[in-house]
Amino acid sequence: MIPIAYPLVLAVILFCMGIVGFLLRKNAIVIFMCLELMFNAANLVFITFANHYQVIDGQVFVVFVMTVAAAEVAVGLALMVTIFRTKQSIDIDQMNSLKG
Amino acid sequence: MTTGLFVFLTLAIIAITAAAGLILSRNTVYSALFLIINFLAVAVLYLIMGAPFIALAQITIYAGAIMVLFLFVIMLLGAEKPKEIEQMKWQRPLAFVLGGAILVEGVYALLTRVSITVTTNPASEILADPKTLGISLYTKYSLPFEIASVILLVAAIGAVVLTRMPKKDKGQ
Amino acid sequence: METVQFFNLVPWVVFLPLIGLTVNLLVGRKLGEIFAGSFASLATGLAFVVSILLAVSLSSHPEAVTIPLGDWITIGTLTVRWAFRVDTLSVVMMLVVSGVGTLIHIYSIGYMHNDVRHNGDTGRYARFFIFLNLFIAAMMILVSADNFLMMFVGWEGVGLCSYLLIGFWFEKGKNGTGNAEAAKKAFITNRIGDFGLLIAMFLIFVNFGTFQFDEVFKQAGQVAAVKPGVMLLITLFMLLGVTGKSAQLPLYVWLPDAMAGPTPVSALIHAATMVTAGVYLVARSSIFYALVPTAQTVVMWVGAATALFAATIALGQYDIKKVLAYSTISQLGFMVAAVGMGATVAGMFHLVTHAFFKGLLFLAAGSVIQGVERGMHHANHASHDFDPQDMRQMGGLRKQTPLTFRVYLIGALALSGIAPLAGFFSKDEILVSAWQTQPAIFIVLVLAAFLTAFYMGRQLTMVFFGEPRTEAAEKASESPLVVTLPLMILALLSVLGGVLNLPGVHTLETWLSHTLGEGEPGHFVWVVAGISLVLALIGLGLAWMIYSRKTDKAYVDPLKRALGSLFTGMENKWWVDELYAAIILNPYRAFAQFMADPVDLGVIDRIGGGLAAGTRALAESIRKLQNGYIRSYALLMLLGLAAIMTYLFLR
Amino acid sequence: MNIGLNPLLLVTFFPLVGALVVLLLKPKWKTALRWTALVTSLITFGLSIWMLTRFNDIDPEIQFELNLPWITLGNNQIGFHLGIDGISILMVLLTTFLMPLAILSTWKAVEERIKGFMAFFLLLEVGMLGVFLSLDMVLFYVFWEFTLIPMYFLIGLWGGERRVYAAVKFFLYTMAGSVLMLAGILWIGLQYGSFDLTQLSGSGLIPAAAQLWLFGAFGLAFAIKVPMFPLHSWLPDAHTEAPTAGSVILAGILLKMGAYGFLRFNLPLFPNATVTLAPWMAGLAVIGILYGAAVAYLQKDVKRLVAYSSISHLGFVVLGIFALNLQGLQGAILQMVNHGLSTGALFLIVGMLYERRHTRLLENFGGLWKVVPVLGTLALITTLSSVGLPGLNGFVSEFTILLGAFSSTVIGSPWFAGVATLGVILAAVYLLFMFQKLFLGPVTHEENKKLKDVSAREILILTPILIFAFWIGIYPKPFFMLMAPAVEKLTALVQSAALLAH
Amino acid sequence: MTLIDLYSILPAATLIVWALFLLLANFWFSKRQPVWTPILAGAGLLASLVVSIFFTGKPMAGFGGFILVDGFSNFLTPLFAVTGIFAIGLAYDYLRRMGIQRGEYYTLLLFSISGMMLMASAGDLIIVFLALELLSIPLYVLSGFAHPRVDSQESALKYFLLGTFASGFFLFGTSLVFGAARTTNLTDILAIVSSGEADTMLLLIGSALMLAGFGFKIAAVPFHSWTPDVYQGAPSPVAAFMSVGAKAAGFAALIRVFSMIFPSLAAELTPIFWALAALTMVVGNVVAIAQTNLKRMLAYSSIAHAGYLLMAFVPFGDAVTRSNSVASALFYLTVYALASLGAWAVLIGMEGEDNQGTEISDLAGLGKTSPLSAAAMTVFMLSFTGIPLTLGFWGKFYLFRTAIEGGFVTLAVIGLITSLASAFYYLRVVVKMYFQEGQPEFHWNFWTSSVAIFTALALVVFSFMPGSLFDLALRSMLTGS
Repeated sequence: MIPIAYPLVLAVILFCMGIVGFLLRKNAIVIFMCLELMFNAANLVFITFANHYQVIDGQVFVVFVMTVAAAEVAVGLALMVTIFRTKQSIDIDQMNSLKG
Repeated sequence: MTTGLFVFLTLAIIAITAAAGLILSRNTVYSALFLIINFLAVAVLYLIMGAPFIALAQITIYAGAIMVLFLFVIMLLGAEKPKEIEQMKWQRPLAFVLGGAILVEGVYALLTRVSITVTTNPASEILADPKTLGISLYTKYSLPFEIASVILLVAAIGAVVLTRMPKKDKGQ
Repeated sequence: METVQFFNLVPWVVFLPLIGLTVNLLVGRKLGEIFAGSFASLATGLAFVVSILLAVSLSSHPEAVTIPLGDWITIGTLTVRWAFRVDTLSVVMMLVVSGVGTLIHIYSIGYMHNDVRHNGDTGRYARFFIFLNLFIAAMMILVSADNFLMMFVGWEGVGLCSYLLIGFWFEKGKNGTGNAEAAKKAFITNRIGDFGLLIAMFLIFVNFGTFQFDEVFKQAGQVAAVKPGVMLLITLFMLLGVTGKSAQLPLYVWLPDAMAGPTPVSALIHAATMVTAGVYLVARSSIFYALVPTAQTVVMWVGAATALFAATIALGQYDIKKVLAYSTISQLGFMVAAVGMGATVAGMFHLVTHAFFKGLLFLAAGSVIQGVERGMHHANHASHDFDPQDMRQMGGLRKQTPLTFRVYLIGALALSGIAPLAGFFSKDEILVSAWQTQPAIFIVLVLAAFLTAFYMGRQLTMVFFGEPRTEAAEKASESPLVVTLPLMILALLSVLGGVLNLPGVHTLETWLSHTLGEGEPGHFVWVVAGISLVLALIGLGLAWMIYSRKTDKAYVDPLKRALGSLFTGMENKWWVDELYAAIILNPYRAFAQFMADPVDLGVIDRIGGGLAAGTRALAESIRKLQNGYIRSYALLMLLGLAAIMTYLFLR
Repeated sequence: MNIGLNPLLLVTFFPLVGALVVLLLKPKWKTALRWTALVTSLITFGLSIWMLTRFNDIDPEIQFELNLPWITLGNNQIGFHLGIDGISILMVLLTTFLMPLAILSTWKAVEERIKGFMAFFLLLEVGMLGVFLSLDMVLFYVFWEFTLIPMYFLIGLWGGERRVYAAVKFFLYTMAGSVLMLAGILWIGLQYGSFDLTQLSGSGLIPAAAQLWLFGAFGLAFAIKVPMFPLHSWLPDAHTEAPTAGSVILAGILLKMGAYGFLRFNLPLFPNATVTLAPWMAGLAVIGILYGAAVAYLQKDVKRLVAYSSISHLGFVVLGIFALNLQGLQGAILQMVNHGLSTGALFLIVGMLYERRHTRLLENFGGLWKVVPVLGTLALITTLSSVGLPGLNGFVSEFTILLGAFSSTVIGSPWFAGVATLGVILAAVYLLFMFQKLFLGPVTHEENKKLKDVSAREILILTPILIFAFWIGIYPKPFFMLMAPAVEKLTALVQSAALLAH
Repeated sequence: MTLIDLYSILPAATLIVWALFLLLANFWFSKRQPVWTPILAGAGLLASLVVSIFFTGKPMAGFGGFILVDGFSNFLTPLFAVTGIFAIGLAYDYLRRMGIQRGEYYTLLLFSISGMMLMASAGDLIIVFLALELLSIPLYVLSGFAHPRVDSQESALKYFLLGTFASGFFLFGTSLVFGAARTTNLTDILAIVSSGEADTMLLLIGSALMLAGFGFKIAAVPFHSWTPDVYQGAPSPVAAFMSVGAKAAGFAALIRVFSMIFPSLAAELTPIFWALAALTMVVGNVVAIAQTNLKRMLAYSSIAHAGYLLMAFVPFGDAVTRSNSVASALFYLTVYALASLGAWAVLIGMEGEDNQGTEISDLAGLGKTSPLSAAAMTVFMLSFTGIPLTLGFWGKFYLFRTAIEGGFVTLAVIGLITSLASAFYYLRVVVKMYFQEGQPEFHWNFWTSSVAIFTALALVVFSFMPGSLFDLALRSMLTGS
């Protein structure tokens, strides 16, 4: 069996990679994927602690997270499609007309 | 090094490499594929930690359905590759510094606070059984379940609203 | 009390002029000139009658009487009453003020009739009498006060009247604002003096707990013993007030300019009465001064220096009134020197006689000026910038204005100290005191007396002797009776004034001793009398010799050749005005400007604006963070998170 | 207690009734609007006189007290607590007295949006009266801040060229002061469980250390309002740009709120701090006196000149207050009244000139006494009253203030008063300068030759003020008597509390 | 599911059911009488309001502690319902004028509000998370509702990406808290945390992450940067709704969650909240000064007010101040909601096609052309500033009182000084409306104007008697505190 700290550390690494990816990339879809990575990292923590405490709640939480993630993907991708229609691009750096 | 640890490390390396690939890949489709790999690796970890149902859900819903949706949209939009030229000179270094800071702090906290000697439990019958999960979803978690369903509905409506083409007579 | 006492009438010395001014204020313009003038004169005349009644009452009951009218200010320990003090000193002042005042009122009836026509605004006739009555009232408040604060009210009140009357023709004078400027100068200079008086009063209140004359003077010895420094301060600050009001060095500068007022004003306010208030104040406070020898020294030196200094300037003046003005300053210097030496009675004596002859001189000068003005009107080619007050444009007027000449001569002789006219006796008393106690002062004063005789001789010669130097002078004419009658009365008083305190008789001395305490009566010292008389005669004669032969039209003063640059200094009043402008006026103006613009608008006003601008700049720079890039925003969020976590770790 | 007949309630809120009536009238009924406002303010004045007749002037305590529970917040009761004593009654009378005159002065000057003007004006009166009558700190603060709004609009809508700048500046400066006061109020309320002034005044509850910063918090608000040097820079702009009636009220009453605040709050609540800081406050006051006088001189705009003169005059008030003796305090209160009268009248006169010539620059005038003799005379008297000539109101108060300050043990040095006395000279310098530039000398401008002299209405406006100017100058005793018991109580309170702490 | 369970979610459930019904009804009405959709939506909210007032009065816990009905939620639920009603009032005319009149708008709005209601009574982190998403997802969509319009799209994208980013933080934080406390139930967390069994470090990091998530929702600096852009780009009624509803909900959750964690970690968390509050007040108010667009100004103003609200929560760690802390936050929130909705109402009246008329300078002359709107706007600005005789004063009064009561005098002073700075830009609006000439085009609409006038009246009238509102807020006690 592995020390529970390990998956947690992995989760933190993935989380941080998600964050850094969000900050580095300009492609909206890739950014969105980075967000999924962050969610995934959280899920890993839930599962790890569910295992550690031997309670089901952690797993249930993950189920809901996945559901929500799916919902967000639906909305997010729809948004990107409509944006692509207008701007012919999903480069988020081009979406900076509102500022100040 | 126990087998479990070896497996874990292998999976961890796969997951991290895949994540790195996701971030670094110039091609959006590759990014999506890297993410799927990452999801799969994590799914195996779930399995190890006694959450087979979640692992399966991860594979089917996440790696399967959601990522297919992603790929679908990527294809729809023509797998565009925006030029990744950084206009903001502070963005990258700061992103690494801050991301690194959080990483270091998080790892440090976990390693000092969560004892290394505490290990994961072997898959227990109760937790591993999808039935338990199902029952708790429908009893204790009935309200969140309902809310989640509403969220999905809302997302569906939202997607429709967002993608529906504007009416032709809008200008009048 | 066996005889009838009139003390209760004392408020009327104030109220009568007030009634007079109220009537004129309300209906003066409708009444017509004669009635307005007469009514004002009547008001003052009645005040004079009241003063006489008071004097009569005092003669049988010489102790001071206080007639309270009401409370004025009552705060805690501060109690100030509206009250009138009738004592021999105040009644002397009342008599002078209302007596000379009445005569000048009468004179003004005629004088102002011409003046308002000459200046082209007959509407101001009544206004003149309003101001004049107001002045009498204020002066009466000053002299009849029973405490310092009340006196201060009158003190400032007469200052106001002076301001109003100097600026009576406020649209005339140099550049059209000359008169207004002169008025302002008078008021502000006086205020500087008042500042001193105020501080003196504060010190008095702090140390004596009251403003009441009786109580203050009762405690004076005691306080002087305990706090000699305080007493010195009180007396010196008071002196500042005196120098302002009585036109002493260094604050005399307003008085010559004050000649911008109509001539009766110069006579009444700026020669006979108001300017003597300072002398009165020192006389009133003689107990203080007696206790502080240092202050006494300062006072008498101020007086003596002023006497000599002003006399030198008088030598170089061409304006008939300016000569008299500097002469007034000089004579006031005599009085101040006298009271400074402790010769209070001598000072008061000179004050009274001076009121007679200087009033007379001014009024006569007014008569001369109007005579010349009339001549100017009759002249064929009267130039526009003709100045009817310029002695260089006169000459030989003794023929055109014989009556005026005669009274002027009397006045001038009295002023010069020719026996047995009033001036001789009063000035002699001062000189005697100086002779006996302060030789240095004596020399200065004698010198001043000599110069007095000289410039009066100069003036007489320039105005009345020789041949007319202009057409206007040639065609000048005598004034009407209403103008000359007061002149004659004053001339009579100038002749007989000496009787008041004849050597050996000491009427005034005895009279005042009830208020000022018993002093050593002044002796008649033949040597002094001789010196002063001789010097006066020499002065007059010298002046006549130098000036009588001067007849050319382009007048250059003969002394100029003799004295050279010294005379230029006299002519230019030793540039004192310019000096003050350079060291006080202009610096203050520059300071005010500096405060207004660089400091107030530039610094203080910008504090608020600067804060606003700073905030705005901060806003703009923070706003730059809001660059519209999603990733930047995310970075900012991460920054926040990292900061929080780092804090948690480092804590 | 019969609330309905409480004079304070009637006086304070009667103008509100008028304001409501004004709001109901149509904007085009100009005459009706004017008369409604005038009559309202006159009735308010009448009510305040009626209150005065019932006022017991030998009682140092609060009278006609009205204490209704208003708001409960935790352990804090915020009461609708009104009351009047010898200090505030003069302020109330000054307010109700000046209001009708100010309204009357707008007869010709305000032609546009009369409805709004009158409504704001009457609301302003409610606010000001509330400030003077409140005995609850929160209620006070509410009224205090509320007065900003109508004044802000009065300046901003009916003001001169730079009205917007002036209005905003006025608002922000005043608010800058009062925010810290709010902190102070809240702190006191929390610490001592009460916002009630009558409970806190002189209670000695507040420790000396806390008093210092509380004094600062309250003092800043009041010092800006007064305004004390160097916090005055809102005043010249606000005064200059405000419409005539606004300037009158601003100078006449609003500034008094600051000085009143010192009297009502800083002295009784923080006596130790007051005593400690008195020399500093006096020092600032003296600087203000001289500074205001220096800056006023050479101003080109009459209103600015008068505005700076206010700084100087109010410096006397502050000096008197912090002399902390009877003479100083009573003089200060009387000086508040006098400044209201004199400066109010000066602004009215400037307004009259402005109505005739539409300029306020000194260089455009000159020699007017000849053209408009009656106005000239009235202006002269007003100027002299401002100069502080004995026999007129200004002298009495300035003299007593200086006397008080001179002998004040709290200030500790006669130098303050001595230097302040120089202000007497400087006042003559700038005011006579002003009078000369306006009224003396020759008439240099063609337009000035045919100016009309004062109308009956204008005489009606100025006469009451001048009557009071003479009255106070000649017989100030009734005014001193009115305030004496309250001031004596206040002085005793401050001194005993300060002694207790030593 | 027991009856109590049902009662506990009745207002939210009513809304969800009504929204589903409306979704169907809309197919019917959208073509024929589109006006009925908003009216029905309003009716639904009204029903929910009635329900929230009458049926859930007593404190209770539903669904095994998932839902907490207490004074806190009883205060907020009606507030959300009312906000919704106003939001609908603002929307109808606007959508019609902009040509984006679609019935889904109202459905989504109702869903979002139901999410807010659930948020206010959430008793478990999972409910918090789900409610957060339920309220957010409709808002993402609504931001992009005018979607061919580029700024609307940009707004939606920014809101969506950053919102999800924040959700990620929140979720990770939740997982760590779960790891520390073994449960996600708030009441249990409280018990475990106070017993000291939980790992403090994990808990703290988890809290920090959750705070970042909430910080985003309430627009606290430095998690605020989306606000101005999104408010500007989104359709104005949506922005209005977000500025009130989303913020309130965010606060509700923040208070709920931190009321459990905070007391035992007060020493660690108080300085963080202190700094956040101060920073938010300063940045919000300062940057607002530089704004020329009214929408952006209101956005920054909303950021600034988030700072004030945070200030109320800073002294929560002090047991004595706790009840005031929550009450003053709620009170302030209500006041802010009224003024904000009103201000947006006036702005919506001003707005023309393509964001025309939303510059502050466009307001010039409104005082003359539309005196009532201008007067109402003045009230809102004064209330934002905190000038007496508007409810805004009492809001600040209570707020600063709480801060001072908790001993945070410096923070209160910062708040006071920044509110002085705020006067600067709020006054500018008044200046434009009254003191400058112009001919602004004001689109008068009964519903929009009613919102403005009603809120303005409420702000003024209640300022005379804030006592009852204080009481109401004070009674809004949280379960467990």
